[in-house]
Amino acid sequence: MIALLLRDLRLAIRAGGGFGLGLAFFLILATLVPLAVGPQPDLLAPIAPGILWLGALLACLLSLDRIFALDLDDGSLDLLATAPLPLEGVAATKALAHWLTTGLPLAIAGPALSLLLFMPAPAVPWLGLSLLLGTPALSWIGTFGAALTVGLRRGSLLLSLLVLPLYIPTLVFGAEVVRRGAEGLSPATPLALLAGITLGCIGLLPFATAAALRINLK
Amino acid sequence: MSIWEYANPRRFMATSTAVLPWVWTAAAVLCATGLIWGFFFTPEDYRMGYSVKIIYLHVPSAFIAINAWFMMLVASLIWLVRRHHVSALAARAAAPIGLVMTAVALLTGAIWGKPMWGTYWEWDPRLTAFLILGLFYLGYIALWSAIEAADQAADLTSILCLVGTVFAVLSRYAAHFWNQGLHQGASLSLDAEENVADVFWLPLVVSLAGFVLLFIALVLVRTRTEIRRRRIQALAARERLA
Amino acid sequence: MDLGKYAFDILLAYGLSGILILGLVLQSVLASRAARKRLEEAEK
Amino acid sequence: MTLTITDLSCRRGETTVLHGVTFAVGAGEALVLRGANGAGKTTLLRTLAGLTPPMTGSVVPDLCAYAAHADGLKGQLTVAENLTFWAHVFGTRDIAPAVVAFDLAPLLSRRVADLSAGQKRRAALARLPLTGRPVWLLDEPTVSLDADNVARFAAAAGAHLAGGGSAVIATHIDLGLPGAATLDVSRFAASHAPDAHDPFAEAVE
Repeated sequence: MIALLLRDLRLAIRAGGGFGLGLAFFLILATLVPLAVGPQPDLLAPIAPGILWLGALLACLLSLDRIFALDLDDGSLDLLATAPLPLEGVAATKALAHWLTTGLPLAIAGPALSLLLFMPAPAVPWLGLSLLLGTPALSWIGTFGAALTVGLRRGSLLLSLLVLPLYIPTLVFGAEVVRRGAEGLSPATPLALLAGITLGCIGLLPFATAAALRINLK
Repeated sequence: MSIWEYANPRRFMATSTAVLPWVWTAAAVLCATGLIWGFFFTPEDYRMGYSVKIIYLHVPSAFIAINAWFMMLVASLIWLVRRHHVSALAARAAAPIGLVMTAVALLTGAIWGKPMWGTYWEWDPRLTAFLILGLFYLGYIALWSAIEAADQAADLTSILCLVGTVFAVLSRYAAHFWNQGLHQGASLSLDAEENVADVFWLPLVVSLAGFVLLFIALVLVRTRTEIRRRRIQALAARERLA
Repeated sequence: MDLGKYAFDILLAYGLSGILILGLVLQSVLASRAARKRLEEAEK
Repeated sequence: MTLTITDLSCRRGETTVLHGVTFAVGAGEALVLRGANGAGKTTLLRTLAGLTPPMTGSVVPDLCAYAAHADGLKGQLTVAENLTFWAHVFGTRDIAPAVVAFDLAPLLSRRVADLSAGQKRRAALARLPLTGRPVWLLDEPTVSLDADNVARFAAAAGAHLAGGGSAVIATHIDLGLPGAATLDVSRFAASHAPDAHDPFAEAVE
């Protein structure tokens, strides 16, 4: 599984791997929002937590359809399924690779971009922490969605339709952490709930993902 | 005789043919009674005025919208565990009904909300949860229609239904957490007196029963359609082989 | 009968819901008929 | 190691394609699958590989190494990286014997995307010995190989058989493998009679 992780990471950073696309999208979104709603700090500051979380979520969504589709096209997925690795492990590894190449950079870039949107200073560390805790759930859920739609033509649009509703709890709790941080309230409760969702996703979703993969490979 | 015999498509078709006219009739009678009773023969609520009449549509449709999903969940589980085709097809058949009922619940809620709360839409947790439920129905239906191989579609949508249920419940709590809301508590509970007065409650129960029967009738009809479509597919596949 | 000041809202709610639900019923029945016809042809 | 298959039914999608498949391949033996396009050669191989569950009968897991039409190679990685990856996945560590068998030494540090079709095919087949599994399942292994490369492949397959391995190969050309038996899969074509597993095989009303 470590070999699979390393291969996926290597593929992501080689030419054409798409590493950084999500990050670039995140940056563009943070630039476009002030252009659309106006540059006044009192306008941007209250919506900054929501915008940044939404941006992270959409940036995650961008690269989901690559998770399994490329491996299916070149036959790697068939071979992985016949390998002595449990398919659940393959699913979890794929999700981890996706998080390391998409979610983690977003969590690091988020606090920097929050300056562009005049987010109150006390909320900035909470944004970083909530993204760090929340984006794994996005990757794991997304991997599940990618497994459901892997064999389909025009699967990526359907993938968004399936995955976005599943992202709702993560988005709500994630953005709530930052909002409470900005208002000086204690974000402990939503933070704990966010961590709970992430743990649940990491622990349980690979089984559903593997089941979906098996059905699609039949 | 085991209940699973109805899971055989042939058996299901025969039984549903016999039962359907009765279910349709009962559904029509109960719906008509409940709605007409509610619409013409109930008094004004001291607080909400005549707008309370919307309750006879709003509550039953919301009830069906939620329970259609539970029915799909149970049917999906039966399909995954026991591989009864009719079960998977019934889950598929129920989804559009759930979606329409969600739409009706939201629509009547919005129209009712305008005179009561002064706004068509409010990001109230219950309303939000229903909107999210509608999104789940959409995704489920979209996945069904995207996959051509019928058994594969049944498998994948069943898994989506299981996972989706967990996330739908989570979303419900998330919505509640996120905004405490102004929707009143459930209007139907065992100690009904406390929530809704008898004059409103009786026609509501009748109309609720009517909606449940309407749901059953629709599920039966739509499942029959799905079974016939499967049979057409099977015939087409045999023709290709021959 | 007099529905008071909410008459429009009530009628709108009943009207739209009626359209949606009757539309669903109609669609279900028509689809069922179409499937039965196609199946009868296919079985021959 | 003998691969014994008894009364296997295979399906593609929801239709049973093959029925009552029975054969045995012993150590050092090869079985060549014949049959027209769509007869079910690929279906049989995927079932043997454990990808498609059989309708009846059973297959032994983790016995077979499967090589399909698709190469399973990543274009952005070098040949060495690709092979090392598959070696790790299957728990073997040494890629050297496979490199020798398929004569890949000069290509090791080239990106797979830059290889010719034949070279790519060779690199894909070199994955088979890396699995350390005794039975190779090969689906048209010689597609896009020229005569030289076919000979090279036949030699590698022969070495695998000589070492006590076995192979099931769907192919149209004669590889000249020693001890190769031929099996025509159309013998097992599922009859068009109603299928007991499919409740929609008979009229529903």
